[in-house]
Amino acid sequence: MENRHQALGFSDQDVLKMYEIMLTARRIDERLWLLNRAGKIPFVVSCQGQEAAQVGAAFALNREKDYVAPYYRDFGLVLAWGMTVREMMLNNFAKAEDPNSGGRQMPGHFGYRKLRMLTHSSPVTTQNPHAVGIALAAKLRGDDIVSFVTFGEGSSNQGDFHEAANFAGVHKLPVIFMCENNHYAISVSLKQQFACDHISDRAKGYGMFGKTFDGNDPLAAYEAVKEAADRAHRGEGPSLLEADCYRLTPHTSDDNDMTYRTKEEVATAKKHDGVMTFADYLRSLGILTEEKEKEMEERIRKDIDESTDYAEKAAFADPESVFRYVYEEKD
Amino acid sequence: MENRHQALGFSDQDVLKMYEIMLTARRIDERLWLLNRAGKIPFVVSCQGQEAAQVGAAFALNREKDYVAPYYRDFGLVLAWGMTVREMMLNNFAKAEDPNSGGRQMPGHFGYRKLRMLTHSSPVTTQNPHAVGIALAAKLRGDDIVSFVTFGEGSSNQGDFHEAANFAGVHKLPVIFMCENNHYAISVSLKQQFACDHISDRAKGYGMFGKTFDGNDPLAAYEAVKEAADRAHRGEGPSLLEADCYRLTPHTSDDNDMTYRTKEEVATAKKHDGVMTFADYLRSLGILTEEKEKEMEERIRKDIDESTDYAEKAAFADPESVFRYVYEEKD
Amino acid sequence: MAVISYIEAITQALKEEMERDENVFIMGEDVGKRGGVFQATKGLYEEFGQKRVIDTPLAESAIVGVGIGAAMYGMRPVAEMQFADFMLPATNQIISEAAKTRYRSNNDWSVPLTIRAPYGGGVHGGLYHSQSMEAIFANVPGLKIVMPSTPYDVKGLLKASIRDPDPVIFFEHKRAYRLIKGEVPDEEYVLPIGKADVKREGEDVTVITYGLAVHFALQAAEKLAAEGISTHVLDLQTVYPLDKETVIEAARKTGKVLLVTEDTKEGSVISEVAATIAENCLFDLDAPIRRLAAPDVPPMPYAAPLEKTCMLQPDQVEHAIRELAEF
Amino acid sequence: MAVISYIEAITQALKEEMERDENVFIMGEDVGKRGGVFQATKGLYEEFGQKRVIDTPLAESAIVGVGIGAAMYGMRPVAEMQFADFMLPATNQIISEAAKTRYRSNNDWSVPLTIRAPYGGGVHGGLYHSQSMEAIFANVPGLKIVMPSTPYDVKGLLKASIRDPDPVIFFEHKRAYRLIKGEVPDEEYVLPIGKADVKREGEDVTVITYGLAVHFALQAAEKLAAEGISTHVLDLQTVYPLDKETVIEAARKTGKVLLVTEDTKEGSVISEVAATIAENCLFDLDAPIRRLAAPDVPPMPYAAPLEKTCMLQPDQVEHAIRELAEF
Ligand SMILES: Cc1ncc(C[n+]2csc(CCOP(=O)(O)OP(=O)(O)O)c2C)c(N)n1
Ligand SMILES: Cc1ncc(C[n+]2csc(CCOP(=O)(O)OP(=O)(O)O)c2C)c(N)n1
Ligand SMILES: [Mg+2]
Ligand SMILES: [Mg+2]
Repeated sequence: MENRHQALGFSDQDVLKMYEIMLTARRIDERLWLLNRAGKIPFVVSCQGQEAAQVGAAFALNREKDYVAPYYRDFGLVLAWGMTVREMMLNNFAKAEDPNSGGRQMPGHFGYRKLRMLTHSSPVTTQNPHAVGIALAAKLRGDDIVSFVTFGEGSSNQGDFHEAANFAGVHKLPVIFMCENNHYAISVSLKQQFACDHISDRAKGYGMFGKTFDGNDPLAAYEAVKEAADRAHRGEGPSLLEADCYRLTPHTSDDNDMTYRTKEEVATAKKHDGVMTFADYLRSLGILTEEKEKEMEERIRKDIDESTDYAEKAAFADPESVFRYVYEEKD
Repeated sequence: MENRHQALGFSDQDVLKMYEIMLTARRIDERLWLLNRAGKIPFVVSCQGQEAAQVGAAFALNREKDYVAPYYRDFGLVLAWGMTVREMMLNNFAKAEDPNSGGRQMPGHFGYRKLRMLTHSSPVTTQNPHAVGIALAAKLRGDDIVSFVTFGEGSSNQGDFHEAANFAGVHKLPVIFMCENNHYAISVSLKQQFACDHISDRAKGYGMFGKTFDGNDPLAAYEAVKEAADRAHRGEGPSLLEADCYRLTPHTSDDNDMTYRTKEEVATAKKHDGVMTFADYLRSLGILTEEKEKEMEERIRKDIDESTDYAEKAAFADPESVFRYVYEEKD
Repeated sequence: MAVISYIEAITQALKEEMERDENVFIMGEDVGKRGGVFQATKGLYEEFGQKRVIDTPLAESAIVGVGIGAAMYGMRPVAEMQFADFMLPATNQIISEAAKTRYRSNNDWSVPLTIRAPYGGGVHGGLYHSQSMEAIFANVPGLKIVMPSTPYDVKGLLKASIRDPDPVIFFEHKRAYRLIKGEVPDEEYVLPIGKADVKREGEDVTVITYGLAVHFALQAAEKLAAEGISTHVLDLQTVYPLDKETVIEAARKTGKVLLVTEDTKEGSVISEVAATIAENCLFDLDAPIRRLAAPDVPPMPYAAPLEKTCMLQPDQVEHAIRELAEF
Repeated sequence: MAVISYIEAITQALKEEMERDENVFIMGEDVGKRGGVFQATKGLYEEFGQKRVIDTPLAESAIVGVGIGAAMYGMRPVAEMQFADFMLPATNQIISEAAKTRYRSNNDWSVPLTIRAPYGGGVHGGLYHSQSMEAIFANVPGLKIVMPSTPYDVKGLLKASIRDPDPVIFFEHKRAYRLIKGEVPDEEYVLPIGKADVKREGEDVTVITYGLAVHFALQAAEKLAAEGISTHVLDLQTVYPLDKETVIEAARKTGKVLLVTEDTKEGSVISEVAATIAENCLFDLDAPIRRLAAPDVPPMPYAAPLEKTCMLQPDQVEHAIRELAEF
């Protein structure tokens, strides 16, 4: 295969790191399903099939300065953004130390102020106007940052998407809307969700830049998000990007996807799985050697093992704590 | 001038009728301002500058079968659709006999079941999903009708527009969305409302047909709506049309538009006023003779005079009637 | 009489109404092939096809708004909100449109729309899959809000809602879906909207509540009967507009009133019940009106021990009845 | 002390807070050049420029949602809803997002956002420019709802709202805008959110109300004083969460309580006030709690005689106090 990352300014080290984060997201996800089947955690929501887009995107942003509003599948994004495996596990076990919500919210509802990561809720799409508000505030203050927000293609049909995109367009705000189109909104297939060819076709209606890219390719994600970020920094306003992915798992651990799609369809999609194809790419260039791969897998497994252990043993929040933080408390 | 209406299948009689409705709308509107200045009615909302698009559109639809969901400026549309001048005046005087709401709603909040005209409320854009629901129901029943809905360009930035358009696109429903872009949402100018070139640019994002036309030209409106209606009847789904107009009056009688736009701007727009330019067209072709024009003006004035008189003298609804029709009442 | 679950009662009601009236159709997220995320519409897509069981885009305001339009055309849409929490994007369509259409058109247009929505906690649903949403809508003339407690009531009231000429919000307790079972007649029946139902006659203490808490009250009453405390249990069934007469009568009967809701306390529908009693039969009371509700914090955290602190517990009801009896 | 109108108090509060803190900015429909459709933001665009007085697209959910994001960044946005009736498209952002952000993030993020909204009837606004919207939000932990009655309170409480670290809905009575005038100190002051205020001391009857009705109560009290009836008037000011202590104290003081709201009766915020009293000081009452409110029909028709039937009238308040006094 041709080396594509060099032209993008990435060293071999960089892309290995990129891959490692994708793989970590995948391995965490796989572990969560095991823990769920073993009755240790009641609920899983997955990232599988979307890691490439998430991690590629993160690498195109300034992870020391920019703001992110991730959605519940963004394991790859939040890991790249600085959340630790231990924190991910604390989140999934809903323990007091979970930095996202201390066990108050369901898993995958990310939020971490230290990392400039907005707090996410369950009603979909509400994060879009928030990300626009971040960009507006930054512009008012004169801060040169980008506000990055993700959401599913189903969610792009909510009014809040439209209103947020339009607002960002009018004020030419440095926002990047990245739709992770995984072909399903729970059981609802693309044809029943929208009639346009691409979600990015909507960009024109907001006077913004739009682009659809291969969501299985982290380098394509990087390129698209980089272009959007550069535009944002140049004052050229928001972008609407669409990562074409596929949801490899059921919607959540409560779902049975075989009621609405076939094994064959999923099997076909798996052939394009970004974690696998990116590994192939790295192998073919001799960057991911067998040894390195083994090392990496081991490092990840160890981290997940220890983190799981830690999270499982960690304490739940004190039941009396439910009365706290409805409003600000002056200690 | 070239005869443009013949090619569209219109007789001279037809276009005279078209003009008469436009003129009636205009003359009613002018009368309302006088009544308001005289302290006889507390509130006016105007159609001035949008009559051409409204009446041209109505002529492209089946006024015996199709459904309309008009908005508050649609004097031309509702008159073409069968509302009488007397009913318009009863509406503006808010009298018991007003078929729209019996004086319960503000003027311009149209609705008349006999005419298949949906009831309109004040929160903008809510009529869009209703029109889609009409089309969905008709499709389920196998009725070959078109559902026609109008709204301002400001309103096209509400979530309900997006959700309704998307729903119509997915189900390929016979809905025509006609945005009457009059360049202002109260005081907010186009630049502060959206960043796209045309509201019809949004059509692509819903997989539907889109077109912007000269809203001062009733024949252009006719053509666009006819094309959309034909598509709808052929099962080709919804359309998003945009009438490029200009709001010639302040937003309402409560507004002072000189706080946010100039006399010069309004004066320039008046040069393209559809009522005037269409009259010129008809005159230049010898269709609107001086005599006919005089006759027409007189007929209209008489109707408005009598209707005003009638409406002014008509009774308000019984105060006790406010308790009625919260829910269905058996007999 | 067959014994069925709360959710089976929903499915049966939908099926029977769809068979009875071809104007009835279902729309919502995942209601088709998936049969709904809770399986309330299970089998209906197969029986009635995709024209009458419509999977919609993820857009609640459109689901309700399109439903309103279809209802205006003469259909009888049943719109499913996947979780009651997710009705909020549709608030404007519900309050500004559905509720006011008849009134504003002076009886010209009407909206016979049913909005089904699973509500309630205790299912590890966290902040956005556990809420009670009724209070938000229970001050909007033009709406009716039905919240049944048993499979029998569910079936009869859902059928009534679908046949109702005006918009009805039909809240289903999601924890009751599989937990609560009960007898349902084989023959067709419909129950009246707007009526509270005495679920148990008693002399010492009156409990007024609705939804899952009715069962908590009945269990407590059973237990307390052994101690010689006789409990009267009134199930509101329709929480808006309230069946004031029956409420007043139930309060008068014992003079000691316990009001129970799973919702947070301040501004809940039991506040209205309390106000109605305080206004109409204050001097018949032998004890202050007592309200039992969730704490005034956003309901409810996900982690099990936190959820438990926020979710109404059966022993709280028992305890409160006993206290009132001893007052 | 200068005498200013209710709406001038709003403009002054906004101006002073914008001068004091550069993080404060205004966003809404027509707030810029137009100065707001009621002129509440008059002159601010000219003084602070278009960066701090932002005309937004016609999209309430975005106005609130973008405001939330800006607040999270550390700004102090003041979002104007053109009419309270038009808040409904933003309900999801208000209830799911603004109200729950601090709680769901375990105190990590917060939303210091002020939402201003003109409410109330009697202005020939018809069904959608007259409503009282507080009850819809007055059961949502995480929100504070302020509804002041006088220019003094408006100014002090709006400044407090802008400085508050959590979201505040600030309802302004649109009929009070130019009707109500009052003294306001020259020096800067801020009033506490969450406190009810005794507007008149009295011994015979307690009136608890808020907004424009406070003035109706005060006028009635003045008149009735001549008849020897002494009226205690409590202005809630913050209708959620309620200042329970002060409410209970005021009820106890006279033992006869009249609750007044302009909102429709069933499910209004005075229902919660009644419930609180019935729960806490039932035996201190010498008369049933009396509620005076608008009829339970969609408020309120446009035609003058119809509007009048629905709008709370001062003489109704007077009449109700007299009846209670004579009870
Ligand atoms: C407003 C709202 N309605 C319904 C739901 C229930 N729900 C959760 S996820 C989901 C599907 C989301 O689809 P999409 O946006 O494509 O994201 P994906 O899960 O496919 O990544 C639905 C309907 C919700 N969370 N919020
Ligand atoms: C949801 C909502 N928000 C605000 C308003 C107040 N309002 C009435 S008309 C209007 C401007 C509408 O602009 P546009 O849609 O362009 O229609 P136009 O009046 O220009 O014809 C506004 C903001 C409203 N009616 N509804
Ligand atoms: Mg998806
Ligand atoms: Mg306009």
